[in-house]
Amino acid sequence: MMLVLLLLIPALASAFISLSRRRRVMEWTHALASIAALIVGGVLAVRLGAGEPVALWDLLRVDALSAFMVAIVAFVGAIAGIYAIGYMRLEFDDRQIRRVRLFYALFQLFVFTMLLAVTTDNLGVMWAAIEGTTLATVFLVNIHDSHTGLEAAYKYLIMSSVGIALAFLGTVLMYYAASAQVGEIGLSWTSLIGIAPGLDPDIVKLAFVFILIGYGTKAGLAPMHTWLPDAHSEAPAPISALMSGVLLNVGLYALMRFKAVTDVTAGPAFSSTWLMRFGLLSLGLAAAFLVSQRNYKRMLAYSSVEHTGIIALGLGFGGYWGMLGALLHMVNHALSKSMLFLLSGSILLKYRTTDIRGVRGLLQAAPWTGFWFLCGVLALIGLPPFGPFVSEFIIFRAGFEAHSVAYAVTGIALLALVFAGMLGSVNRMLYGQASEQVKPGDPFRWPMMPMALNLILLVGFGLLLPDGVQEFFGHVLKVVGVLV
Amino acid sequence: MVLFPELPFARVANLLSFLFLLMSFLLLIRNSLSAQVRMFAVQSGVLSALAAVVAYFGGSRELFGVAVLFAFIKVIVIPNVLTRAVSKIGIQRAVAPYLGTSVTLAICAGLVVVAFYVMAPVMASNRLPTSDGIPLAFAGVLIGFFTTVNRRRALTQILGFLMLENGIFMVALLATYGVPLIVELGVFLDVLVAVLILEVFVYRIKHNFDSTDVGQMGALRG
Amino acid sequence: MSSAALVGLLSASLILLAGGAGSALAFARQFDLCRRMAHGLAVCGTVLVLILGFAGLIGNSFELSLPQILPLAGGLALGLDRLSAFFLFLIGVGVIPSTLFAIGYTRHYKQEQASMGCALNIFVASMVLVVLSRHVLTFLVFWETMSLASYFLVMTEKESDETRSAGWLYMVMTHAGLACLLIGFLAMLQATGSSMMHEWAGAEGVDPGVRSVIFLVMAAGFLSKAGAIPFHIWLPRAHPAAPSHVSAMMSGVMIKLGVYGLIRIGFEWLSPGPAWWGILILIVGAVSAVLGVLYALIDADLKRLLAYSSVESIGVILLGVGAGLVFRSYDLGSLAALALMAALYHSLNHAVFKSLLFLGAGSVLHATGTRNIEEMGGLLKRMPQTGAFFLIGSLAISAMPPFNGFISEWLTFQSLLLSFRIPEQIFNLVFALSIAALALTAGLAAACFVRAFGITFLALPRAQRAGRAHEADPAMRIAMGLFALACLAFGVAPVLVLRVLSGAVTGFLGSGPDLSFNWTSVSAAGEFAGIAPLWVALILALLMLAAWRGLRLFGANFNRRYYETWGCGRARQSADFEYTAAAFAHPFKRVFAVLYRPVQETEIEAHPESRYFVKTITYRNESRSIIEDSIYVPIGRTVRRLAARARRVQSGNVHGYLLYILAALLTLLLFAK
Amino acid sequence: MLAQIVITIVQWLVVVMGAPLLVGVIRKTKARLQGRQGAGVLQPYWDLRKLLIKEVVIAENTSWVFRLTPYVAIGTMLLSAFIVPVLTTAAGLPFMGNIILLMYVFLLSTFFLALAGLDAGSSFGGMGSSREMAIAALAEPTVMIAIFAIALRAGTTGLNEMISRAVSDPLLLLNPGHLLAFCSFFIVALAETGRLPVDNPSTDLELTMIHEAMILEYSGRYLALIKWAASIKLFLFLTLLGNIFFPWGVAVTLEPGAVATGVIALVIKLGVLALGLALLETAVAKLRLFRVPELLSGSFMLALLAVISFFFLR
Repeated sequence: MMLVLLLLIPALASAFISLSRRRRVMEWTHALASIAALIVGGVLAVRLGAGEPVALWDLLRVDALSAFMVAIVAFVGAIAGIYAIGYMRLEFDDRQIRRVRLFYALFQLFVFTMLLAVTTDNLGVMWAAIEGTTLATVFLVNIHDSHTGLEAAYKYLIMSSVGIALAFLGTVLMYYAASAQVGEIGLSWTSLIGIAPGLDPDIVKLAFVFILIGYGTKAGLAPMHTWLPDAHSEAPAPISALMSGVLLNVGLYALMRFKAVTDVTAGPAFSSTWLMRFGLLSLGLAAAFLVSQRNYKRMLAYSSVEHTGIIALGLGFGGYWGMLGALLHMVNHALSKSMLFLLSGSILLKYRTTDIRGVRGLLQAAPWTGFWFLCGVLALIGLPPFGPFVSEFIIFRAGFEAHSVAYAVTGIALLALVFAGMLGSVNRMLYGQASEQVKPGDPFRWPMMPMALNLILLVGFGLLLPDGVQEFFGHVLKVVGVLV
Repeated sequence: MVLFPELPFARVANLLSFLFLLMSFLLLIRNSLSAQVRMFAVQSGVLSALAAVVAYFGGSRELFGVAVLFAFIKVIVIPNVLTRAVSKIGIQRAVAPYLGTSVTLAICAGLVVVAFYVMAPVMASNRLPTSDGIPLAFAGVLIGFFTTVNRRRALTQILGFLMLENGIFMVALLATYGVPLIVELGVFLDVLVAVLILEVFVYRIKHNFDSTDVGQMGALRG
Repeated sequence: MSSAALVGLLSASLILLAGGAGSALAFARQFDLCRRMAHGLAVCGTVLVLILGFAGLIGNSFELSLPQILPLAGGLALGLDRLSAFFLFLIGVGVIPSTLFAIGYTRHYKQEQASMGCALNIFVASMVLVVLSRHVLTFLVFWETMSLASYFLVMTEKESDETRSAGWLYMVMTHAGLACLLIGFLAMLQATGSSMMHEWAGAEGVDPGVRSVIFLVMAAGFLSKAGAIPFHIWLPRAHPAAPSHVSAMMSGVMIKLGVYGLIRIGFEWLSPGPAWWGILILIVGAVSAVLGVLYALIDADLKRLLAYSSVESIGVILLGVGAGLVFRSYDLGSLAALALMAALYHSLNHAVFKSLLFLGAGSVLHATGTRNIEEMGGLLKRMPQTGAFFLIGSLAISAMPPFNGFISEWLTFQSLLLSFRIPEQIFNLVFALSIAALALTAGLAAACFVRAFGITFLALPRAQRAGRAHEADPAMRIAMGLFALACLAFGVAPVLVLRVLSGAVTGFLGSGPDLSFNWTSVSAAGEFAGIAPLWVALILALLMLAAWRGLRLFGANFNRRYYETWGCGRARQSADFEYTAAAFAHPFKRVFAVLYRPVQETEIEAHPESRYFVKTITYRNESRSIIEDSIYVPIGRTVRRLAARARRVQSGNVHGYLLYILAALLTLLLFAK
Repeated sequence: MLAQIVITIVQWLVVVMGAPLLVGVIRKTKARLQGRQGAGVLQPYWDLRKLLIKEVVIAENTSWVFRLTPYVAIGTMLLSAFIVPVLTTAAGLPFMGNIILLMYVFLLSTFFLALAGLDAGSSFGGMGSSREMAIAALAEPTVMIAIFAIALRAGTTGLNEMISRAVSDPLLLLNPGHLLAFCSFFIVALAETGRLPVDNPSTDLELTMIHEAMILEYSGRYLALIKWAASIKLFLFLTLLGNIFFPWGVAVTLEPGAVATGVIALVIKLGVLALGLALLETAVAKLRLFRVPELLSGSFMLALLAVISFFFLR
C-alpha cells in the first residue's frame, strides 16, 4: 500500500501541475509532492530495514537494495525540488509560465519514472521506466531552447535511446536463457536470481555484455559517457543535480541487479574485470578533462563520470568491502554532487556565466554559497571529514584484497590528478577580488537551507555510522549476493 | 498448443527473416528520405507477418494481438509521421553520409559475420525451429546501429534507431516467441514516444540550424 | 599516572582545542575577542599536550579505541608509546610559544580571525591525534585533516595570487603524498591482514620484494610531508605565504611528523629491512642538507630563506635516521639508538630555533612591512631584543657551541663517524661522503645566517621602511624569549633532554644508546668522543670576562671616540656603500654555479643626449632551481599535453559519440569470452 | 692533582704568551729569506702594547656586536688553548671536548668576526666577511674528513687519547693515509689562519685582503685582542699539526722530565713548521679568490684518499 502511494504522489502531482495555470499553485503542489514523496520513501526505507521485502501484483517489489535507492531518489528529489522553487522564480518570470509549467510537470514525471524503475521487480518494466527517465528529461535539458541546449538534448536523446535499446536486447537474452532452461517464466528478477545457478553461462555472459553497454550509457561509464557533460551542463541546476546525483545511480542499480545474476551463473570474474576496465577508463578520461576545465558545470559533470568510474571500480573489486564501498560511495556522491549542482545554479544566477575565469571572489561576494561550494568540492575530491574519503578508502582496500593492485594504484594516482585539477579551478573561483558589477549577497537564502542537511549527512557518513544504518547495509549486501 | 509443427514453419520463418535483412540492406542504399521511409514500412510489414506466422504456429493468441499492434504502429503510424516530417522539412541539398555506399555495404557484410559469430551460443542451445533466424535478426540490430553512426541527417538517424528496435523485437520473437505482454506494451509505448520527441527535435533543428545535418552541431566540445 | 588519567588529560586537551575552534567561529564578528579566545584556548590545550607527552616519555602508555567513530574500518584507535610521547612533547614545545606570539602578531588581521583561529586549533588537535593514532584509517583521516587545516592557515591572506598558487601547490603535493601513504598502508593491510598498526611490528609474513616496494612508497609519502629534496618545492612557497606564527609551527613541528612516519616504518613496521634502505635515506638527507642550505644562501626573501633552511635541517635529521637504519640492519643496536637519538634531538632543537627565527622574521615583517632583506638593515638599533633573539637563533641553527644546535649536530657527527664499524666498504665510503656533506652544510649554514642576520640587523637601514621599524609587542618578545631560553638550556645542559630521550629510544628500539652522560658532560662510544657543554659555556664566559678585566688591569686606554666608517677618505659614508645580500652570496654563486645555473643580465640605459653618459644600470643575476626545471616542469607539461590529446574525445560530433558505443560493443562482443 | 693544575696553567701560558713570538719568528724568517732585515722577533709584542694604550675609534653606525666581537674572538682562542694538548696529554682540560668542538669554536670566532665586518657598513668589511665565510665553509668538509681519517686510525676523536695512542707507534710515518691526512690538514690550516696562498696577512690593499678586511674598522685595544687571537689560532693550528701527525716528544705523564722534553719537542716542531711556512710564503704568490675552491677541493680529495686508504687497504 505504501508502495502504491509512493508512486502515485509524483504521478498525480505531475498530472495536476500540467493542468494548473497559476505559478503559486504549481509551486505548492510541487513542494508538497516532493516532501510527501520524501516522507513515504523514508518510512518505506526504515520499514525495509527489517529485511523482508514488500511485493505487489508481482510487478512491484521493494527489497533492501530498492529501498536504499528509493531513499536516495526521494531525499535528493526533495532537496532539489525545494531549491527548484527559488531557482525558477529567479530564472523564469511570469511571461514564460508555459516553461515553468513544463518544468514542474516533467520534474515530477522524472521522479516518478525513477521511483518506478527502482521499485519494479519486472526487468522489462524497469527498462521501460529507465527509458522513461530519458524521455522525461529531454525537454528539461532543452528548457532554455538555445542552440547549445538543443544540441545537448538531441545528443542526449539519440545516444540514450540507442544505448538503452541494447540493454533491452540484453534483457531479452537473459529472458531467453531463463525460458530455455525452465520453460514458461515471467521476466521477474526474483525468479531469475532463483534459477540463476542453472542458466547457461555463455548466454548470460553475452546478455551481460549488452546490459553493461546499455545501462553503462545511462550510468555514464567511459566510452558511452559523451552525452553526459553536454546534458548536465545545459540542463537547469535542479535537474542536473537530480540527473548527476541520482539518475546515474539508477543506471548503476540496474547494472548491480544483473551483475548479481551473472555472478551466480558465470562466476564474478567476468563481470568484475570488465567493470574494472570501464571504471578505470572513466576515471582516466574524466581526469584528463578535469586537469584544466574552463566551465564549472562541465567540471561537475566530468566529476560525475569520475565518481561513476570509482563506483564501477568498487563493484568490479567485489567482495564485502568492494560492494559496501560502492554503495556508500553512491550515497556520498549523490549528496555532494546534488548540493554542488544546486550551488552552481546560484553561482550562475549571480555571475551570469559558466566560465570559471568569469567567477572571481565568490567567498567575498556570496559568503554562504561560497563556503558551501568549498565544502562540497572538498567532499567531492575526497578529503577526510567528509564521506567520499572513507568510501574511497574502503573501495581501494577491496582493490588490494581482490589482488588487482594495478587497478587500485592507477585509480589512486588518477584521483590525485583530479584533486589537483579541481582544487585549482575552485581556487580561481573562490578567492581573489570580486568584480564590481557583481552585487554582494547570496541570490536567495531559504531555498538553500535544506542543503545544510546534505552537508550534515556527508560529515555523518564520513565520521560515524550508527548501527541501524550498518545493519541496513548488511541487508542490502545480502540482496546483492555478497553476504550470504 | 502446437510446439513442433511440420517442416514448412521453419522454412517460412527463415525466409521472412532473410527478407527482413534484405530490407535493411536496401534501406541503407537509398538516399532519398521518402524512399527510406517506404523501405522501413516494408521491413516492418515483413516483421509483423513473421510475428503472425510464429503466433499461428506457436499457438499463442497473445502474440497474435502483439503482431497486430506492431503492424499498426510500425507500418501505419510511424511511417506517416515520418512522411509528414519529410514533407514539412521540404527539399534539402543531399548530405552525403560519412562512408560511400560500397564501403558501407562491406561493413554491413562484416557485421553480419560478427552477428553469426556472436549468436553461435544462442543458436547452439536453442531448440525452437525458428532459431536459425536469430543471427539475421541480430545482424539487423547491428546494421541499424551502424546507420545511426554513418548517416548525417536526423531523420535517417531516427530510421536507424527504429531498425535497431525492429531487430531487437525480432530476436525476442525468434528466441522466445516474444516477451511477456506487459513488457511488449511498455516497449511500444517508449518507442512511440521516442519517435514523436525525435520528430519534434527534427523540426527545431531545422528551425535553428536550417538543415537537419546533425554532424555540424559541434558547439559543445572539450 | 594510570591510563585513565592519561586519557582524561588527552580528552581535556582536545576539548580545550575544540572549544578554541568553536569560539573562533562563534565570535567571528568581534575580532579581538575571537583572537584572544582562540589562541588562549589553543595555548591551554597545548600545555596539557606537553604534560601528556612528558608523562608518556617517563614510561606511561595507554590504548584507547572508540568503535562508534569511523565504524566501518574498525573504529578510532589511539595509543601512546614512547616515540609518540616524544613527538607530543615536541608539538607542545613548538606550538605554545608560537601561539603566544600569534596573540600579538595577528592583531592587524580582521575578517580572517575566525578562519585562522579555528584552523589553528584543528591543526594542533589533528597533529596530536596523528601521533597517537594506532589504526590505518584513523592515521590517514587525521593526517589529511592536518594538511587541510594547514592549507587554510596558509591561505589566510587569500587576496594575493601568489598565496593562492602556493596554497594550491602545497595541497596538491600533500595529497600526492597521501596517495603514496594510502597505497603503502593498504598494501601493508593486505600483506599482514590486520589494520592495527602496532600489530605490524616486523611484518615477517611479507616477502622482501613487497616490503621494499612498500617502504619506498611510504617513504615517498612521508618525505613529501617532511620536505626532503625531491619533494620540497612546496615548502619555500607555502611558508612565506603563511602568517609567521603558522610557518613557525609548520616548519618547527608539522614537517617532523614526516620524520615520525619514516621512523615508524623504518624502525617498527618493516624493521629488519635491508641496509640499502638506510643508505637511500642517508643520501636523500645529505642531498637535502646541502641543496637546502645552498638555496637558502642566495635567497633575499627572509621567510623563504628560513623555509629552505628547514629543508637543510630535515636533511640533517634524515642523516641521523638513515645512519640508524643502516646500523639496525647490521644489528649494531647501540649505534642505531645513538643515531636515532641524534635525529630526535635535532628535530626538537630545530623546532625551537627555527620557530624562534620565524617569529623573529615575523616581527621584522610586522615592523618593516617587507620580507626582502635587501630593503632592511640597522634593525638591531631599532629592535634590540628581537635582534638579540634572532642572533641567538642564528647561532643555534649554525650549530655554534654554547647553543643546542651544536649538541645535536655533534651527536649526528659522532653517529656518522662511528660508521667505521660497518663491514661493508662501499657503505663506509657513502658515510664518509655524508660526513663531508654535513660539514659543508654546517659551514654554509654559518655563512647563510651571518648573511641573514648581518644584512637584516646590522649597519645602516637600506630603505625608509627599515628606518621606521619599531620594536615588537611584549607578547611577541616573551614568546621569542622563551625559545631563546630553550635554545640556551638545551645547549648548555643537554642532560635534561638526553635522559628522557634515551629512555624513550631504549623503550622504542629495545636497545640502549652507546652514550653516557651526566650533568656536565656527554661522551659517545666511551673513549671515542666526549664534550662538556656546561664547562665550555662557563669557561668561555669566564675567559671573556677575564680578558675584559685583564685589559682594565693592564691599564689599557678605555676611552673611545666615534667617527665615520673608513671609505678610502673620499665620500661621506651612506647606506649605498653597504654590502647587499646578493653581493654577499656572490662567491657561493660563483663556486656552485653548476647548481644555480645563474642567468646574468645587465641593461645599461644611456642618457638621451649621448651614449657615454649612463642613466641607469640594472643588473639581474637570476638563478634557476634544478629540481623544478628537471623534474616538476616536464611532468606538468606531459600531463597537460596528454590531457589535451585525451580531450579530443569530446569532439562535439554525435556520430563520433555513437561510434564510440558501437566500438565498445564490438570489442566486448568479440573479446569478452 | 696540584701538579696537573700547575702544568695546565703553564701549558696555557706557553700558548698565550708564545703565540706572538711565533708570529714574530715567521715574519723574521720571511724577511731574511726575502733579503730584508725585518723587524725584531719580539716586534708583535710591541705592536700589541702600542695598540693597547692607544685610544679606540669606533664607526658611528655599529652596534654592540662590533664591541662584543673582540672579546668573543679572544675568549674562544683562550678556551681552545686549554683543549689542545701542547706539552703533555695528561694535563689541560681534555674532557671539555674533542676535535670537532675545536673546529666549531674556531667557526664561532669566524662567525662573530664576519658579523663585525658587516656591522661597520663599509663595502670592504662586507667583502671580507663574505669571502671569509666562503672559505671557512669550503674548508669545513676537508677538516672533518681529515679528522675522520685520524679518528679511524686512532679509534677516537679526543685529542689527548689520539696523541697518547700514537706516541708509542713508531711506524706511524710509513702509513700513507697518515701522510695524506697531514697534507690536507696543512692546506686547511693555511686557509683557516689566512696564510699566503689563500690570503695575504701582510697586505694593506683593501681589495686583496680577506681576514684583514673584516677587522679594518678596529683600532686600539679591540684590534690588539683580535690580532692576539689570530696569532693564538695560528699557534694552535701549528701545534695540532705537529702533535697529531708527529706525536713523538709529547709527554704522556706529568713528571717534570717528560714535560721538559715536551717543551723542547714543541720548540723543534714549531720551528720546523714556521720555517716551512715562511719558505712557502716567499715561494708562492696569492691565489685568485675563485681558484681557492680548487685548492680546497684538492685537499678534500687528499683527505678522502686517506679515508679510502684506511678502508680499502685494511
